[in-house]
Amino acid sequence: MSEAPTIDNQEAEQVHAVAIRFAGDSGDGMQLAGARFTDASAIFGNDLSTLANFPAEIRAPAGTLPGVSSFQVHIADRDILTPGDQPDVLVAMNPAALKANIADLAPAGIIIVNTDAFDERNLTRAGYATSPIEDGSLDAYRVLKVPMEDLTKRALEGSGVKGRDALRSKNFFAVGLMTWMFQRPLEPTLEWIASKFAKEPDIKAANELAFRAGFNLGETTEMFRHTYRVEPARLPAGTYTNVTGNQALAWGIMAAGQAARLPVFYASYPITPASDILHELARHRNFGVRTFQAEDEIAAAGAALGASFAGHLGVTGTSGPGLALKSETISLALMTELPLLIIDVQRGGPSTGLPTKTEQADLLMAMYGRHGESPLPIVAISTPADAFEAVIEAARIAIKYMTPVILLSDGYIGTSTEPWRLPDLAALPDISVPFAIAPNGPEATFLPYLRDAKTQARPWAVPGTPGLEHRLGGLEKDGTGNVSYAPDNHERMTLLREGKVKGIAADIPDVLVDADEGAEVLVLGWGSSYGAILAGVRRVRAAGKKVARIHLRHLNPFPANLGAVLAGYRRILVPELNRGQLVRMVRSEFLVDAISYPKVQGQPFKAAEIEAKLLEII
Amino acid sequence: MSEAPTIDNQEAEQVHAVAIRFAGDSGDGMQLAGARFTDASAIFGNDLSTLANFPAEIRAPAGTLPGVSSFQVHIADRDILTPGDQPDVLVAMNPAALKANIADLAPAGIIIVNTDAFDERNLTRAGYATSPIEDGSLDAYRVLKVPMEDLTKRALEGSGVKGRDALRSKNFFAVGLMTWMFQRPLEPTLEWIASKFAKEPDIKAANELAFRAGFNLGETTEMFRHTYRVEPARLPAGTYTNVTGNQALAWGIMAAGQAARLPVFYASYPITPASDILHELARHRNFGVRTFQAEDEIAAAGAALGASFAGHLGVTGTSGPGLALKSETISLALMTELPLLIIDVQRGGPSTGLPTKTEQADLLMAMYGRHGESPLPIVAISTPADAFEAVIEAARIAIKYMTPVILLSDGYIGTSTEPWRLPDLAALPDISVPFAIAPNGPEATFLPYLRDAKTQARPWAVPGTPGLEHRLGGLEKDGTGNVSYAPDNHERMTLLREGKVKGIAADIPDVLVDADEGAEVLVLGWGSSYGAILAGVRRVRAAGKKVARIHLRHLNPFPANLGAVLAGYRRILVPELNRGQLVRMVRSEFLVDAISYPKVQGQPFKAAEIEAKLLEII
Amino acid sequence: MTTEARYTRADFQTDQEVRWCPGCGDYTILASVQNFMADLGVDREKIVFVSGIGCAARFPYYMNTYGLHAIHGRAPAIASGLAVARPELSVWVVSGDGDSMSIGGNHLIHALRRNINLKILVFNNQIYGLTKGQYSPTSEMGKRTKSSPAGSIDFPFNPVSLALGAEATFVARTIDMDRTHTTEILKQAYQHRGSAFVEIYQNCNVFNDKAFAALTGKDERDQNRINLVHGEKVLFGPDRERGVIIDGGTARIVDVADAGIDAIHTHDATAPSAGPAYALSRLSHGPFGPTPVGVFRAVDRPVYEETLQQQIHDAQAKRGPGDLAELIASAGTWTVPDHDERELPAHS
Amino acid sequence: MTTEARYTRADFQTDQEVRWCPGCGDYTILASVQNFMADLGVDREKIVFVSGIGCAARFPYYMNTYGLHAIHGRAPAIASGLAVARPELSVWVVSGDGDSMSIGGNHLIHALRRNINLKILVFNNQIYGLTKGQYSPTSEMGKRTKSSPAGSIDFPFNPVSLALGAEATFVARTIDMDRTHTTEILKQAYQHRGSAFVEIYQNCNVFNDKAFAALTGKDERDQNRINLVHGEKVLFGPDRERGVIIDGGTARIVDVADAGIDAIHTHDATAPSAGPAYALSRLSHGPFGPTPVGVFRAVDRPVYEETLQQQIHDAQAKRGPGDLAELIASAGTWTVPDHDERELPAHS
Ligand SMILES: Cc1ncc(C[n+]2csc(CCOP(=O)(O)OP(=O)(O)O)c2C)c(N)n1
Ligand SMILES: Cc1ncc(C[n+]2csc(CCOP(=O)(O)OP(=O)(O)O)c2C)c(N)n1
Ligand code: SF4
Ligand code: SF4
Ligand SMILES: [Mg+2]
Ligand SMILES: [Mg+2]
Repeated sequence: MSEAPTIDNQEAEQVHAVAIRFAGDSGDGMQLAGARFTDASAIFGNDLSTLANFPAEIRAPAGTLPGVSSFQVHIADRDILTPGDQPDVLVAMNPAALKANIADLAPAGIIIVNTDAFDERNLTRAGYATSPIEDGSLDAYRVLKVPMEDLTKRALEGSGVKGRDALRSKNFFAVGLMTWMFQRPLEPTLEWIASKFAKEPDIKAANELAFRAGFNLGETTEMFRHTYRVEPARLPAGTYTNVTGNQALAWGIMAAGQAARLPVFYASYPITPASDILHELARHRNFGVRTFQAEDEIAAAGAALGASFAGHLGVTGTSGPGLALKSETISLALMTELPLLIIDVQRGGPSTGLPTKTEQADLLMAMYGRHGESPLPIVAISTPADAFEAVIEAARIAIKYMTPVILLSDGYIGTSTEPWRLPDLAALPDISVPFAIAPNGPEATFLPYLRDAKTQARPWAVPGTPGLEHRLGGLEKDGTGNVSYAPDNHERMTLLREGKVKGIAADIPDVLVDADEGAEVLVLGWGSSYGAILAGVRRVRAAGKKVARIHLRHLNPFPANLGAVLAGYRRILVPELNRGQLVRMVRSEFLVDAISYPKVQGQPFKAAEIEAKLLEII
Repeated sequence: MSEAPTIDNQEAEQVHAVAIRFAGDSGDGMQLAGARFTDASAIFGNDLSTLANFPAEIRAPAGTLPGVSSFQVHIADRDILTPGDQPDVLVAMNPAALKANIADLAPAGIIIVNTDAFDERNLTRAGYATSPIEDGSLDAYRVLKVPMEDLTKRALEGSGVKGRDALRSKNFFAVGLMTWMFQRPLEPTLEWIASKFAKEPDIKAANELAFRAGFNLGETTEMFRHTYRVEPARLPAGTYTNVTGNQALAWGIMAAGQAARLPVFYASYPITPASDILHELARHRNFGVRTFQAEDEIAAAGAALGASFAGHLGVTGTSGPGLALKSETISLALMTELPLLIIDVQRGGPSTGLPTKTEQADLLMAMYGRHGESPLPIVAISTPADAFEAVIEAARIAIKYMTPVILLSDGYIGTSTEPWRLPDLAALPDISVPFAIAPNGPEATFLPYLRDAKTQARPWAVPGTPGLEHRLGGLEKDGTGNVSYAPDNHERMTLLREGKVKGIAADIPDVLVDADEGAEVLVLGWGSSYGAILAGVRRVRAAGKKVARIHLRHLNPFPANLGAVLAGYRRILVPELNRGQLVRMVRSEFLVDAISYPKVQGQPFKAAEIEAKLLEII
Repeated sequence: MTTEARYTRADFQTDQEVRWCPGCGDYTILASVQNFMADLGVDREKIVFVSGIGCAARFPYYMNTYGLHAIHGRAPAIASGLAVARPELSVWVVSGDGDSMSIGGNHLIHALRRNINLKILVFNNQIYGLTKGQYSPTSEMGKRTKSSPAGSIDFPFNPVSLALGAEATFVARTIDMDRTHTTEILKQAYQHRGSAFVEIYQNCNVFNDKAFAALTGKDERDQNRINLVHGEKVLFGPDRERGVIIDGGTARIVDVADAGIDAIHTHDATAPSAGPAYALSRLSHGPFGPTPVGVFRAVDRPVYEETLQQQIHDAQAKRGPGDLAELIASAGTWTVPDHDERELPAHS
Repeated sequence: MTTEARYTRADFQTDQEVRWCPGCGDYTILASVQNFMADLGVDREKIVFVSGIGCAARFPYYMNTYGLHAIHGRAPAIASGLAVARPELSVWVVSGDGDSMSIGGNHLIHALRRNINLKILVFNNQIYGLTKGQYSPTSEMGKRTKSSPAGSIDFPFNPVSLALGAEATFVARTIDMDRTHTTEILKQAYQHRGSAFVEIYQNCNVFNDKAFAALTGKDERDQNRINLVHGEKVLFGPDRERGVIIDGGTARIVDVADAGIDAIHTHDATAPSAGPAYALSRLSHGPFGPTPVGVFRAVDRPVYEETLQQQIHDAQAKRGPGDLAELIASAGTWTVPDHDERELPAHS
C-alpha cells in the first residue's frame, strides 16, 4: 500500500506492497506476532523485509512508552529493499504503543486498536489526557476498534486456559486478524504453533483458538469486509528462508570454517546487538563449533587470537564499546600477522549511547582506531542475508593474507530479516590455505616472517608441527622474526604490512556501477543503507532522472577501480548513518569533493530521504 | 662543527656548533656523562639540544650491541633546533658502542675510544672479527685512542676506591676529557659531583679525581692539543634551565592546576616513554599533587575521570598501547562532558612495537579511535620546553569546554632536552572556570546539560554542592540530562557535541605563517618535527630558496584560517614520523593535494632530510 | 552518623521512572538503600553513587544524590578517583555480578586491596540481566542460558571468597528480600573505614527466578540461612539446632547435639586473620544449601586516601606547600644577560 | 610423563641471546624450566609458551618451543583460547607480578576459576622490572620506588590467597634459587589436570635486590622457610623445632615443644576445602618472616576444555556431526517455483 488502497469494495483488493507494524507492550509478544505473520507471508511467496524495534535495555513497567516493542514487516509482490519508510497499517495493543508509533504511520493509514487496553490506567501511563480513540484525534486515519482481550478470553472459554494466561494469546488473535485481512494462508502459523507448543498442549490449544478467532472475526464482521491481496513476488526460483543478519552471520562463520577447513572458535563477551551471534553459535556444539564466553572483550579478542595461533578460525564479535576495548589486541594480531576475524555489530554511540539502535559510526575507528601504523582490511555487510557471504569473504582475506580483518555489521542488519535464497553450500569457495609443515629457511630452519611472493603473507605454522617451533610477538621484528629495533628495518616492516593490505585490492572485485547512461550524480553507499539507497535510486529513476550507484563491500582497501569511477561523476553523494566517515576516506584518498549525507538518529535511512536528497542535487 | 673543523692549530679553534655523542654500555653511565657535559655547556651559555638513546626494554649483557646506550648533545653559539643530524664527535667506551654509532658520525669526524675495552671478548661480543681501531677501518675518521680504564684506575690510586668500583668513574674521565677539548668550565661538574655525592665521600672523591684526570690528560697530552671553542649563544636574556619534555610536561600540569585553581590528580599506569611524568609528579606531594598508580590504563583513565567529576584537574598519561585501552573511557568522558586531560607520549608501533623509539603515528587514533561519533580536541607539543605551555593550553580547553582533550607528545620530546627560559609564573593565564553553585533550571532544579550560550559547555557541578545533585551517564540524554533514545534528540546531541569542539576554532590563535615573500611551497608540520623542519627550512633559505612554514599546535579543530592559508600555496609538504596521518586530515578537510613526507624509523627527522626534500620539490 | 531525621525516603527518590521489570529484586534493594540513606542523615550532596552497566547499574538514576552511570565494569576505578580526590564524600558503587566480577573483576580486587573508602554493593543475581540472560561468573556449573544452551562449563566465583582473597577489609552478604538485614549491613558497611564489599543476593525474576530460593523460600530458608553475628556462636536451623565448626581451616556443619555447643565456632568478624572468614565462605558455593549471611570480616587497615592525605600533609610540613618557580629552577639554571637580543623564532 | 631422555637442555635453548640483567633470577628459572622440559620428554612441538610484557615475559624467546610474546597482561586470555582450541598442547604462561596481577589480574582469576589446562608461572619480584622500578601489586606497603618516592600506600596482594580466592585448583609457591624445589613444583603443576598457579619468588637484583632474603639468605632461610609437603606435618626451623597449627581457621606458628607434635597441622593439598590452604597462605604477606613454599592446594575439578570437548562429543552423538544445509533450512523455508525470472539486482 505504498500507494494507499481505497477501501470501498468487498472484494480482496490487490496491492503491490504493504508495510504492517505490530506494536505493543514488551510483554505482549509483538516480536512473535510479527515473525509469524512474516513467515506466513514468506511461505506465501512475497518478498519481504522486516525491522524489529525493541525497548532500550531496561524492561520498563507495563503500559509505558519506554516499554513499547514493535515489529514491522514489509511484504510485496516484487523485490523490496527496506522494511518500509512508513507503515500502512499499525496494530496497537495499548495506548503507549499507539502513541509511540502513530507519528510514523502513513497518511490515511489503518490503525487496529485493542480497545480493551485503552482504560484510564493505561492512558495515563502513556500520557494521554483523553482517549485518542474517542476524542477524534485519529480522524485522519482509518481506525478499527477491536476488544482483543475480551474476544480472546471468550474464544478460550472452556479451553482450560483462563484469566491472565488466556490474555497471553492475544498476540495470536492479532495475527489471525491480519492473516484474514491480508489473505495469508493459515497453515504456516498453525503448524508453527503445533510444533512449538507440542509439549504444552494447553498453550497450543489456546494460541490456536485465539489465532482462529482473530481470523474468524475478520471473516464474519462487517468492519473487516475489506481485505487486501499482495501477490507472491516473482523472486528468483529457489528455496528461501527468512533470516536476521545475526543468524546469517553465525551461519556464515560456520560456513567459512568449512570453506577454510578450519574448526571455528568464537570468543565473545555479550553485548547488544551482537549477542545473538554468540547465542546462535553456542547451539551448534555438534558442528564442532567452540564458543567461549570471555570475561570481557579484551579476553574475547585474546582467546580468539590464541585460537588462531593454534590453527583455528578465530573469530570475535562485539559492538562499538567492545571494539574500542579490543584495539590493543587487534594491534597484536596485526603485528604477529595472524588471521583474526573481528565482527562489529555497530550501534548508536558514543559511549553506551543507544545500545538498541543502529548506526554506522565505527568505520573510522575500524580504520584508524589503533596506535602506530596499523592498517587492516575492512569488509562491510549490506543486508541480513548478505552477512553470510560477507563473512566468508572476510575470513578468506584474513587467512590468505594472515591479517586481522574487521567485518562491519550494524544493529539494523543484525536484527532485521529478509528472505534469503538458500545458498548452494557445495559451491562454497575453497578458502583454505595450507599450514606450513616444513622448514623454509637455510639449514632446515623455519622463518616465520618469510613472505609469500604474491600475497606477502607469512606462513601459518601451528603448534604441534615438528620442526617449525618459533616465537611470535608484538615487538618489531626483522624478516626472520627476530626482534629488531633497527631504524631501516622498522620502516621496511611498516611498509610491508601496509603493502600487504593495499595489495588485497588486486584480489577483490572492481566496483560495479549501477549507472544510468549519462548519469552525472553518483550515490556511494556502504553497509546497511543498501536497501534504502537502492529503493531511493529506483524512485528517482522512476521520476525520470539519471543516477548512478555504487555500494561498497570492501572499505579497506578500496576496490582498485574506485578512484577512476568516482572521477567520472560531477557529484558524489555519500549517505551514511554517521557524521560523514566514508566521505572523509574518499575525499582524502581521491581528492574528490564528495558530499556527505549524514543521519544520526539511531534509525536506518528511509528510501524517501535518499530520493529527496538525490532530487535536490541532481 | 656542522662545518667540520680542521684540526691543525694548537689554539682553541672557534666553531659555531658541535654535536657530541657519548656512547657506551648501559652500565657505563653515558646518560650521566652526557647530562654533565650538557649542564656545563648550558651554564656556559650555549644554546643546546640533546637526544638520549636507551637500549630497548631489556638490559642486555654488557658489551653487546643491544646494550649500547648513548647521549648526544648539540651545542651552539646561536639558537639551534635539533640535537644534530650527525655527531661530529663520538666518544665510544667499548667496541659495541663504536659499532652501533659509527654509521651516524659525520664524515671525517672525531672518535675518542676507550682502548681498554677493545679486548678480544668485547670485540667478539660486538661482532668484530678484528679490532677496528687497529685494522684501518676507521681511517676516514680522526681516532683518538685513550686507555680510559687504566688512566682512571691510576688516577684513583690511593683514593681508597679500587678495582671494579674505580672503573665506574670512567664516565667522569670521559667528561673531563671533553670538558678540556671543548673548553667548558669545570665548576658546574665539580659542584654537581660535590652535592650529589655529599653523603658518599669516597665516590665523590673518585669521580672528582677521574674528572680532573680526564681534563688534565687533555691539557698535557700532545694528542689533544686541538681544542674547540663554542661561544655562548645570544639567547634572549633570562634565566634558563635545561629540561626534558616529560619534566616540562609534569611541571606544566602543576602549573595548569594553579592556573585553573584546581587540585591536580594524575592517574597513570607505567609505560615507556611516559612513566617519567608519573615519577616527577609523585615527588611533589607537598604541592598537593595526587598521583595514583592504577592497575592498568583503563583504571587510570577511570580514576582521572572520577577525579574530574569530583572537581579536580583529572589527568592521565600514557603511550600508544595505553591510549588504545583508554578509548572506551575517553568516550565516556566525552558523553558525560567532563574535562579530562589525556597525554599520549607516542612511541613506535603497532603493538608493543619499538617502546623506546619515537613516532607520531597515534594522531589518527587520537582523532578517530573511539566508537560512535566522538570528536574531541587534540593539542600537540613541539619541543621539550614547549610541553609546559602546551599542557596548560590543553587544560584550558578541557575545562572551558568541558571535554576530554588529547595532548600528543612523543618519545623524542619526552626524553630529549633543550634550554628553557624560566616562565614568568605570575603571568600564567587564568584558566579557571567557576563551578556551578546554584540551580539553573525552573523551580530551582539543576539541568546538568544546559549549555553556555557561547562555549556550548555544560556546567560543572561537583559533588558536595547542595541542591545540584544530578546524575551523569554514558547513555544518550536529552537537554535536561535525562536518558533519551529519541531519534531527533540523538541527532541534536551529536551535533551539539560536534559543534562544541568545532567552535573551539574561534578560541585558538590563527596559524602564523613563517613565509618568505613569494614562496610557493609550504611545509606543514606538527609535534616534535618542529626543530628539524625549522632547521631544514633555514638551510633551504640559506640556499636562496623561498619557502613557507606552518607548525600546528592545534590538530582538532584546526585553526580557523588554516584552509585559507593552505589555499595560497602551490605545493604543501607534510613531513611526519608516520605514514601520512595529518596529511589525510588536511586532504579530506581542505581537498588540497598535500604531499606526505613520511618517515617511520623510530628516529626523529634530520634537518638534512627536510632540506633535501624541500630542495627536491621547490 | 547523625541521628536527626532530616530526610525521608522521598528525599532520595528522583523524578525518573524506575524501569526494572516488575517484581525485580532491585526494587527492594532500592527501597532499603533510600530508607537507609534517609535515616543515616548524611548530607545528600555529599553522597555519590557510581555504577557500571547492567540492570543493577541503573541504580544511580533513582537516587537523588550525585551519581554517575558509567561504563561496564569500570565503576570501582572511577569511584576510586572520586574518593581519593575528595575523601570527605561518601562514595557508593552499585554493580551486578557481571559488571563487578566479569569485565570489572580487576578494578574490584584492586579497589579492595587498596582499601579505598568505597562501599561496593554487588547485586548478585547470578545472571546477565540487562543483556537478556547469559550466564555470569557466579552462575552455577551446568546452567542453561542463551549463551550456554548445553550448560555452563565455567566454575563460578564465590564472591565472598574472591573478596577475601583480594585482601578486602570488610566483606558481607545479604539478601534483597530481607530489608532489615540489608539495612543493618549497609550501616556496618558505611561505618567501616575503607572498602566495604557487600554481596546482595538479588532475584532476577525474568532470567533467573528463584535462584536464592534456598534462602528466601518459606520452606527452605529456616534450614539454610546461617546468620553470622559478631561475637556469637554460628548456629542456625529452625531451632538453632545446627552449628558450624571450623576444624583445621575447614568449616563444617554439625548437629549441635553431636558436637557440643563448645565446639561451635564463635564468629569474630574482626579476627586479624582472614582465615576463619574464608573458611565460612566455603560453606556454600551457590547458595544451594546452608549459606552464611552477615558480616564475614571487618578489620581496620589504613585507608588509601587517608594515607595519601597524610603524605601530602607530611610533605608540606617538611618542605612547605611547594613553590613552582623554585621547583623549576631546582635542576640548575644559568642566566643569559641582557644584550642586543636577536629575534628568535618562538617555539610555536 | 615419558621417561626416555630424548632431549637435553640444549634442545630447549634458542639462538636468541638471553638479555636479562646479569645476576637476574630469571636466568635460574630459565635453566630450571629448560632442564625440566628436557627431562619431561614431551614433544617439543607440542609445547607453547605464552607471555605478556615484562622482563619475565621475555621468556618465550628463550624456549625452543612454540611461543607467543603477547601484550601486557593478556597472556592468560590468549593462552585460554589456545588451550581450549587444542587441548592436546601443553600450554604454559609466563608472567611477572605486574603482568599477571596488575593489568592482567582479571584474566588470571578467570582462567583459574575456569580450570583451563594452563600452567601459569608468575615470576614475582615485587617490582616492575622492565619499566625500571615502579612498585607492583605485590610490593610491600611503604616501599620507596620511582613512582612511590614517599612510600607505597597500596596494600599488596598475597598471590597465593588471591589464587585461592579465585577458585584455583592448583596453587604453589617456589623460589628461583632453589632449582630442585622449582623442578619438583613444575612437575606437579604439569601433572595437575587444569590450571596450575605457580608463584616463583624471583630476585630482581637491579630494582629490588634481596627482596626474598628471608628465604634465600644464608642466615635467614633456615628460620623462615616452611616447606609444605603433602601428608606431612608442617614443621620448620633448623631442627624442625617449630610448626604450624591451624586453629579456628587461623594458621599460627608455635614451638613444637609447647604445642605438642599432635597439634601440628598435617598438610593435605588435596583437601576438598580450600580453607586450610588459605589459612597457610596468611602466614606471611611478603615474605618477611616464616613463609610456606610448596604445593598449597591440588584438587580435581573438571577441566574446561575437556568438558567442552565432551559437550561436542555428546552433541554429535545425539544430533550427528551437523549439516549446515539442514541447519539453515531449519527455521522454515518456502520455495519459489521456476518462472520467467526478472533480473533482480543481486545484494551486492
Ligand atoms: C564494554 C561493554 N561490554 C558489554 C556490554 C553489555 N552489557 C551490559 S550489562 C552486561 C552484563 C550485565 O550483567 P550484570 O552486571 O550481572 O547486571 P544485571 O543486569 O544482571 O543487573 C553486559 C554484558 C556493555 N554495555 N559494555
Ligand atoms: C598496555 C601496556 N601498558 C604498560 C606497559 C608497560 N609495561 C611493560 S612491562 C610492565 C610491568 C612489568 O612488571 P612485571 O610484570 O612485574 O614484570 P617484570 O619486568 O618485573 O618481570 C609495564 C608496566 C605495556 N607494555 N603495555
Ligand atoms: S532482567 Fe532481571 S535483573 Fe534486570 S530488571 Fe528484569 S528482573 Fe531485574
Ligand atoms: S630489571 Fe630486574 S627482573 Fe628485569 S632483567 Fe633486570 S634484574 Fe631481572
Ligand atoms: Mg547480574
Ligand atoms: Mg615484576
